[in-house]
Amino acid sequence: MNSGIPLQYFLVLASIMFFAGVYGFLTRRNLITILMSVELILNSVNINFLAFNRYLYPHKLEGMFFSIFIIAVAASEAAVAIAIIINIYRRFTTINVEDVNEMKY
Amino acid sequence: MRSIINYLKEIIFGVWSLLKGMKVTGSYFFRPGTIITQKYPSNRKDLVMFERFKGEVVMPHNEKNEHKCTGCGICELNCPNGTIEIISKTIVTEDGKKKRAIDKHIYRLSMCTFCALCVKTCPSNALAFSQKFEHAVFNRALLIKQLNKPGSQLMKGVE
Amino acid sequence: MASNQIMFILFAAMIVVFSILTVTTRKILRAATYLLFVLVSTSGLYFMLNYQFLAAVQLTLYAGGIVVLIIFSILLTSHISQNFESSGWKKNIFSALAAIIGAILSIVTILDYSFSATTQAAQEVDMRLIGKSLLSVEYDGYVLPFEVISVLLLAAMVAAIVIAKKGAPKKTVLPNLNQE
Amino acid sequence: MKREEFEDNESLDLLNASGTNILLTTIDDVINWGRKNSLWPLTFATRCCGIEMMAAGAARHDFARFGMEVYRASPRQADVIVVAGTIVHKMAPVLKRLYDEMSEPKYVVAMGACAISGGPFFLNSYSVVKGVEHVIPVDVYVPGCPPRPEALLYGMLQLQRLIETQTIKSRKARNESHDYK
Amino acid sequence: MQNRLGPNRVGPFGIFQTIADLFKLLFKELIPIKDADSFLFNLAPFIVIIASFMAIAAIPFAKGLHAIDLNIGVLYVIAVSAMGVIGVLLAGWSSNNKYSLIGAMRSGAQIVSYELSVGLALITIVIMAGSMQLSVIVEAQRDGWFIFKGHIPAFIAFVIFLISSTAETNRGPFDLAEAESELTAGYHTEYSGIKFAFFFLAEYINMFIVASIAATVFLGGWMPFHVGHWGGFNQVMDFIPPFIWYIGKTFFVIFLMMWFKWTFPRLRIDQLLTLEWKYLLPINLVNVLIMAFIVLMGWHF
Amino acid sequence: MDKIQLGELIKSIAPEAELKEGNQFLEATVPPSSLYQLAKQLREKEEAQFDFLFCLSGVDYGSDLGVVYHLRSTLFDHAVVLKTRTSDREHPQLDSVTDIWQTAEFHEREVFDLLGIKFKNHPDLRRLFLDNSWGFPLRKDYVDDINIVTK
Amino acid sequence: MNNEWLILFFLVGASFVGLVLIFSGIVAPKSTNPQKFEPYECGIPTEGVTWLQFNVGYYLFAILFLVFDVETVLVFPWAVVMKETGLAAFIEILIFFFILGLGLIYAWKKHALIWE
Amino acid sequence: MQEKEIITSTDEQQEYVINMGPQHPSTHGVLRLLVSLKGEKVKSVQPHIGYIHSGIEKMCESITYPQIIHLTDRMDYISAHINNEAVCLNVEKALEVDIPDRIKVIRTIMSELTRLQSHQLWWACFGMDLGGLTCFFYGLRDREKILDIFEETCGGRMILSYNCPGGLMYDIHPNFQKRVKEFIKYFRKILPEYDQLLTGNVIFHERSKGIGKLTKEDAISFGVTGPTGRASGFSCDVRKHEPYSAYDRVQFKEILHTEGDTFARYVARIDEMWESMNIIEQLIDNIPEGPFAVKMKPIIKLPEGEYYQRVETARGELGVYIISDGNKNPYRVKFRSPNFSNLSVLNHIASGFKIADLVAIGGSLDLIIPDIDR
Repeated sequence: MNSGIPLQYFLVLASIMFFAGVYGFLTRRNLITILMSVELILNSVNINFLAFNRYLYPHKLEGMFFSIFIIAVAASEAAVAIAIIINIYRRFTTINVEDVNEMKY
Repeated sequence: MRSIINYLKEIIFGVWSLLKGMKVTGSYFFRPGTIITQKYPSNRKDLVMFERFKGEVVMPHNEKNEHKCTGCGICELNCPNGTIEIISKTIVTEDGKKKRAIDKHIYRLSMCTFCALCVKTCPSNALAFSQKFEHAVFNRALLIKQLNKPGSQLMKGVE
Repeated sequence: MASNQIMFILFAAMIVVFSILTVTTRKILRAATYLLFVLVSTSGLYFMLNYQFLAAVQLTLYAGGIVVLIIFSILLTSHISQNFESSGWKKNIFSALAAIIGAILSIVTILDYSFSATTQAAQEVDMRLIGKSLLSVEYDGYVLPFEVISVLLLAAMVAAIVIAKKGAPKKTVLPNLNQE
Repeated sequence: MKREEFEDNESLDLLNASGTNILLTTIDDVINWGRKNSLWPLTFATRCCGIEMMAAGAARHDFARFGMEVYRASPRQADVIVVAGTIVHKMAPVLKRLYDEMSEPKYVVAMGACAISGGPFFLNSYSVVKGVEHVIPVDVYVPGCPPRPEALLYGMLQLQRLIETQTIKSRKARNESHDYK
Repeated sequence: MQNRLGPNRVGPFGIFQTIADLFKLLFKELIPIKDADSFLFNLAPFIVIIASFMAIAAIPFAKGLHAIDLNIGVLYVIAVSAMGVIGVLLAGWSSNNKYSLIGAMRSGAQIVSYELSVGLALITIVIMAGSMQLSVIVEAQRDGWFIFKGHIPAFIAFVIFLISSTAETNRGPFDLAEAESELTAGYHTEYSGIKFAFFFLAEYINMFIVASIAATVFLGGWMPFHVGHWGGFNQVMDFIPPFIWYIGKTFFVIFLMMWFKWTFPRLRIDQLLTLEWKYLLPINLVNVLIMAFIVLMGWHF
Repeated sequence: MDKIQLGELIKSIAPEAELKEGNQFLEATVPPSSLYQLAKQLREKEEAQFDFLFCLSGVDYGSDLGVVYHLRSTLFDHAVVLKTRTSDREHPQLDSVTDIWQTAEFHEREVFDLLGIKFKNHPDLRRLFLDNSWGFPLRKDYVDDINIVTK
Repeated sequence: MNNEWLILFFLVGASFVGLVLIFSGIVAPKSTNPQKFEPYECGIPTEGVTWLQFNVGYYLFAILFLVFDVETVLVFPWAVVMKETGLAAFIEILIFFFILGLGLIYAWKKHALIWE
Repeated sequence: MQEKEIITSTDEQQEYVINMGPQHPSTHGVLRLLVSLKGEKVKSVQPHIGYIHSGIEKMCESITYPQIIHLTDRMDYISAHINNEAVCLNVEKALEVDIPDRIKVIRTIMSELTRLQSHQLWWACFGMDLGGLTCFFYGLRDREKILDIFEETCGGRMILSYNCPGGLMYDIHPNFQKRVKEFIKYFRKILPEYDQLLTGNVIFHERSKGIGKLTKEDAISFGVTGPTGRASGFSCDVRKHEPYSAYDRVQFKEILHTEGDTFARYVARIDEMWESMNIIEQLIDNIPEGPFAVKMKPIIKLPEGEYYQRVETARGELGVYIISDGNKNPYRVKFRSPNFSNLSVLNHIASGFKIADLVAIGGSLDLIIPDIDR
C-alpha cells in the first residue's frame, strides 16, 4: 500500500512544513498567526511520527498514540493560548506582538 | 439534592409542554379535511364573491344600452381622491331644450379606494359595485376606465 | 504510477503549497483557511497510511476544532479590510534565509541517511486494537496517558475559563497611561 | 385558465412580438419555466396590502401552490418584489436600493392603489409618491384597495404569463434601460 | 399540518417544484459584493457542499450499497460534517455584512456545541454495537433495532440525537443562524443565485445525512422490522426491499424534524447553548455511563 | 375634582391663565412662560395628579402657533386641556415637558417636525417623520406645488 | 481500496460545485448597476464597521467545545471495546468522566455556561 | 502619542450599530430601528419612523368629514372599523345627533369582531416573530372566518368603510347573526389550541417571561395604553372608563395584569379575545330593530369649537381631536394614535436585552407602523 513512496518523501514533506512554520513563527507579528505557525510545526512532527511508525515499526502503535496525544495536547494548548490572546485583545484592542510589548510597562 | 430534583422536574415539564404542542400540529396533519386551501384559478368557475363585495365601480346598462347617469357630478364631488372625473356635454333633447348630459364618466380603478361614497350618494342610483376582482394588467393606462359605454343613452325617466 | 503515488503527490503538493501560503498571505482569515487545507491534506495522508482513526481524529480535532477556534478568534478580533502590515523586509529575508537553510540542511540529511526497511509484517490497525491498548495497563498500554489527558483537559478548561472570565478591560487602567 | 379569460392580452402580444429568436426559443422556454414556477417574493410590505399579501401566503389562499413558497427576506435571493402599500418620499430611495440589490431576473408587482398611483393619498398629500413606477419599473399592476388575495394570485398568474414571453434578449434590453448609468 | 396544500401546480402534486427552483436559481445573477473577500466568499459554498458529499460517502443505503465502509464510520461522519461549519463561518465573515457575521457566529457556536451531543449520543450506541463500522452496526440490529434493544438509555440517546442533529443542521426551532425575523437571512444574506442554492442544498443534504444516520444507528438501517418470534409477520417484513426500509426510516426521521420545525418557536442563542451545556451534555454523559453499565451487566436484549 | 375646583387650582398656580369651559374639558390658555411651571404643578399636586398626558397636538392658528396638552389623572379620572400659543412664527420656542411626562418626547418631536416649534430642554429634538430638507407641512402657509395635487 | 473512494467523493463534490458555478456564471444575467454590489442592510446604507463587537460568549463556548471534543474522540476507542474489556474499562472511563465532570461543574459554578 | 491612539480606539467607544428595517421581516412594515449592540446585547434602540408618513392630518384639512373615514381606515388598518367609529362618534357628538340603539349595538359587535381579528393577526405574527411557523397559519386561518363575516356585510375584508357620520353605510346582512354565532362557537373551541401550541410551551415561556418589563408608572408616563398598558397594570380601558356605543350595557372584565413583561402582554391579548367573545355573545341576539342610519345633511358642517373623542382600538386608546371653524372641512385634525406612544417605550424596555428579545418585545407591542406615521 505504501509501495513506491520512500520514507524519505514523507520526511522531506514534513521538514518543508516544519520550516514553513518556523518562517511564519519568526516573521508574523499577529498572535493568532503565530499560533497557526505552531500548529503547522506540530503537524509536521505528527507526520514524521506516523511515517516512522508505518515504515519502520509497522507492528507497533507507539507513533500513532504519540500523535493522538500530541493532538490532544495541541488542542488544550490552543484553547489556553486563544483564551490568552483574546484577553490580550480585550485589554489592548490589538493582537500584534510588538504593540503588546510596548504596552507592557 | 433539591436542585437535582428541580432540574429533572424542569426537564419533564418542558418535554411535556412540547409534546402538547406537537399533539396539536400532529392532529391537524392526520386530518386532511382541515385543509382549507381554495384552489384558485382551478376553482374559478364556482368562486362566488359576496354580493356586497366591492370589486370595481360599474355603471349598469340595460339591454337597450341605457344608463341612469345624468352627469350631475355629485359622485365626483364626493370622491375623496379624485378617482372619478366627469366630462359632460350639452345635448339638445327631443323637445328642443339644451341639457347637460354625460359624455365620459372616467373612473380610475388604479386609484379607487372603494369607500362607496360615490355609489351611496348617487341620486339616481346610476353606479354600482361589480364582484369582479381580476383586474391585474401590464399597462397602467388600462386601469383608467370609461364607465358609460360608447353610444349609450340616459335611461328614460331618470332625472 | 500507482494510485497511491498520485494521491501522495497530490497531498504533498497541497501541503507544501498551502503551508507556504499560510505563512505568507496578507489576509488573516485566508491564512486560517489555508491552514485548514493543510490539515485536511494531512489527514488525507493519514488515511493513505491507513491510520484511519488518527485521520478522523485529525479532522475532528484539528480541522473541526482548533481551526474553528482560530476562525472564531479571528472573527472576533479582526476586520475584513484588515491586512497585515508586512514586517520589515530585513526580518523577512533573514527569517526566510534561516528557514530555507534549515530546510535544505535537514532535507539533505534525511536523504543522506538510509533507513533500514523493516521486515516485520504490518499490523492491521483496527479500532479494537486501539481501544484495547488504550485501556490496557500492561507494558504497551496507554491507560495512564489516557487518564492524564483528562487531567490535562480539566486544567486547560479551568485555565481557559479563569482567563476568559477575568473580565473586560478596566477603564481605570487607561488614564494612568496618559499621565505617564 | 385559458388565454381569453385573462385581461390585457394586447400588451402581452406587444411584448411577444418584439425579439423572438427561433434558435433560443427552446432554451428560453426551459429557463422561463423554471423562473415562472419558482417566484420567491421579497418580504416587503408597507401598508394594508401587506396584510393581504400575508393572507395570500396563509393557509386559505396558499401562495405556495404557485411555487412562491419561500418568502425571502434578503433581496439577493428574491425574484419578485411585491410593492404592497404606500411609498412615501422618504421610503423611495430605500425601495430603489432594495430593487437594485435584487439579483437578475427580478420582477415588480405593484399591489394596490397606493403603489399604482398613490391611491387614497393622491390628492392633497405632500409626501406620498404618486405611483411606484416613478421609482422602479413595474411589470404587473394589481388594483384594489387592498386587493383580495385572489386578486394578487391573479396578478401573479399574469406575471407568469409575462415571464413566458421574455427572452434573454428582451430581458437584457429591459435591464439596460433601467440601470443606473 | 398547517391546513394548507403546499406547492401543487408544477407537475403532478408539485413534484417538479424543486427542479423549477433549481433551474431558476441556476439562471440567476451572481452578485459580487463590494469589499467582500471574494476568494473566501466563493470558497464557502465549496466547503459546505464538499463536507456534505463526503459524509454521504459513508452511509449504507442497503446491504453492500455504500461507497466506503470505514471501520471508523461513525466518527468519520462526525468529523467530516464538522467541516461544514467552517464554510458557514467563512461565508458570514467574507460577506462584509452585519447580519451575516452575527448569523455565522451564532451558527458556529451552535453547531460546534451540538456536535458534542451528536458524538456522545452515538457513543452510547457504539458501546452496544462494539464497533464503529456502520455496516457492523446495522448487522448487529438483525434481531432488533437498537432503540428497542437498548432500554431507556438508547431511547434517550435517540431523542438527544434528534434534538442535537436538528440543531446541527440549523433546522427547526434552532434556526437562529438564519432567523428570518432577526437577521433577515443570516449568514447567507449576501449570497445570490446558485451560490445560495448550494447552501440550501447543503442544508437539505445534511438533514438527509443526519436522518439516515439516525435511521442506521438507532432504527436498524436497512434492516426490516422484526418482532420476536412472529415468523409470518417477519417474512412479510422481509419481503419489502431493504432500500425501501432504509428510505422509509430516513423519511420518518426527516418528518419528525419537520414536525419540530412547524411546532416550536425559535430558541434564543443563550437558551440554545444552555440547553446544550446544562441539559443535553450532562444527561448524555450520565447516559453513556448507564449504557456502559447495562452492557457490562449484560442487561440489554 | 370637578371643573370648578380645577379652575381654581389652575388660577392659584398661574393667575394669568385664561379659563374656558369647553364642550368636554376645561380649557386653560396660558402664556408660554408659565406653561412649564403649571404643568409641573399639575403633575405633582396631591389633589391634581395629572399623570397621563394623553394627547399633545400642535396647532397653527393662522397668526399664532400653539400647542394643546390634554391631561388626565389616572387616579381621579379628571381631565384638563392646557393651551399655549406663541406668535413668533420664525423661531417659535416653548418649554419641553418631557421630564414630566416621558411620552412627550415623541409627541414634541412630531410637533417640531410638522409645525416647526422648537422645544427647550428636549433631550433629542430631531425631525421625526420627514427629512431635514422639508418645510413644516402642517402650517397653514405651507405650499408644495410639486407634490401636492389638488382637485 | 477505500481511500480512493474518499478522494473520488471529494473531487465529485468539488467539481460539481465548480462546474455549476462556472455554468451559472456564463448563463446568468449580469448587470452593471453599482448599487447592487453594496452590502444589504434593509435598504439603508451601512453605517459603521461591519464587525461584531467583542463577545465573550462565543469563544468561551468554542474553547469548552474543543476540550469536550477531545474527550469525545478519546472515548470512542473505549466505546468500541467496552463490551469485551468489561469492568476494568468501565472503571477507567468512570475516572475519566469524573475528572471531566469536575471541569463541567467548575464551568457551571463559574457561570461560564451562561451566555453574556 | 501612539498610546493615545490605541486608547481612543478601544472597543468601549466603538458603537456597533445594526440597522433593522425599513424592510425587515420583524418590524411589521417600515419601522426602522437603529440598534446599538454590545455583543448580542442591545444597548439602545432608536426608532426611526416616517417611512410611511403620508400626511393624513394635513389631508384631513382639505376634505369633508365623511371623506375622512376613508383615510382613518388606512391608519390602523387592522382595526379600521374602530378608527372610523372614533371619527363618527366625534362628529355625532359635535352635531348632537341622537344615535339609535341598533347602530350602537352593531357598531359594538363590529368593533369587537375587529378586535378579535386584530388579536388573531397579532398572534399569528407574534408566533412567526418567535419562529413558530404554524402559529402564522393557524392565526390567519381563523382570521379569514371573521373577514368573511365582514365581507358579507361591508363588502371589504379589512378596509370596511362601514361607519359613516350618522350611522352605518348599509344594514347588516341577513346572515350576519347566524355567521357570528357560528364563529364564536368555533373559536371557543379553537382558542385553547392556541394555548397548547404557544402559551404553555416551555420555549415560549423562556423567550417571554421577564423580558421587556414595563412598570405601571412608566406605562402611564409613556402613555402606553391598550393591552400593552393593561399588562403593566395601567387601567386604561376606554370601554370601561368612558363607555361609548353600547359598551355601557354589556358586562365585561377589564383585563389587568401586573407583570408587564412580554408574557403578560401576550396573556392580556389572549384574555381579551375571550372577553371580546363574551361581549359579542351578549349583544348578538339583542340587536334592536330600527334604522341603520340617521338622516344627515348632505354637507356636514361642525359648529365652531374643539372636540375630542377617544375609543379603545385593539392597540390602545385612539383619540380624535378635531378643531372646527364651522366649515365643511375641519380646521385641524389630530389623531392620538396608540401605537405612537407604545413605540416610544421601546427603547426604555428593550435596552439590556438581546437582539432576539428585541424582536419578541417589538412583536408583543403589536405595532402598526402606518398608525404611527399617519
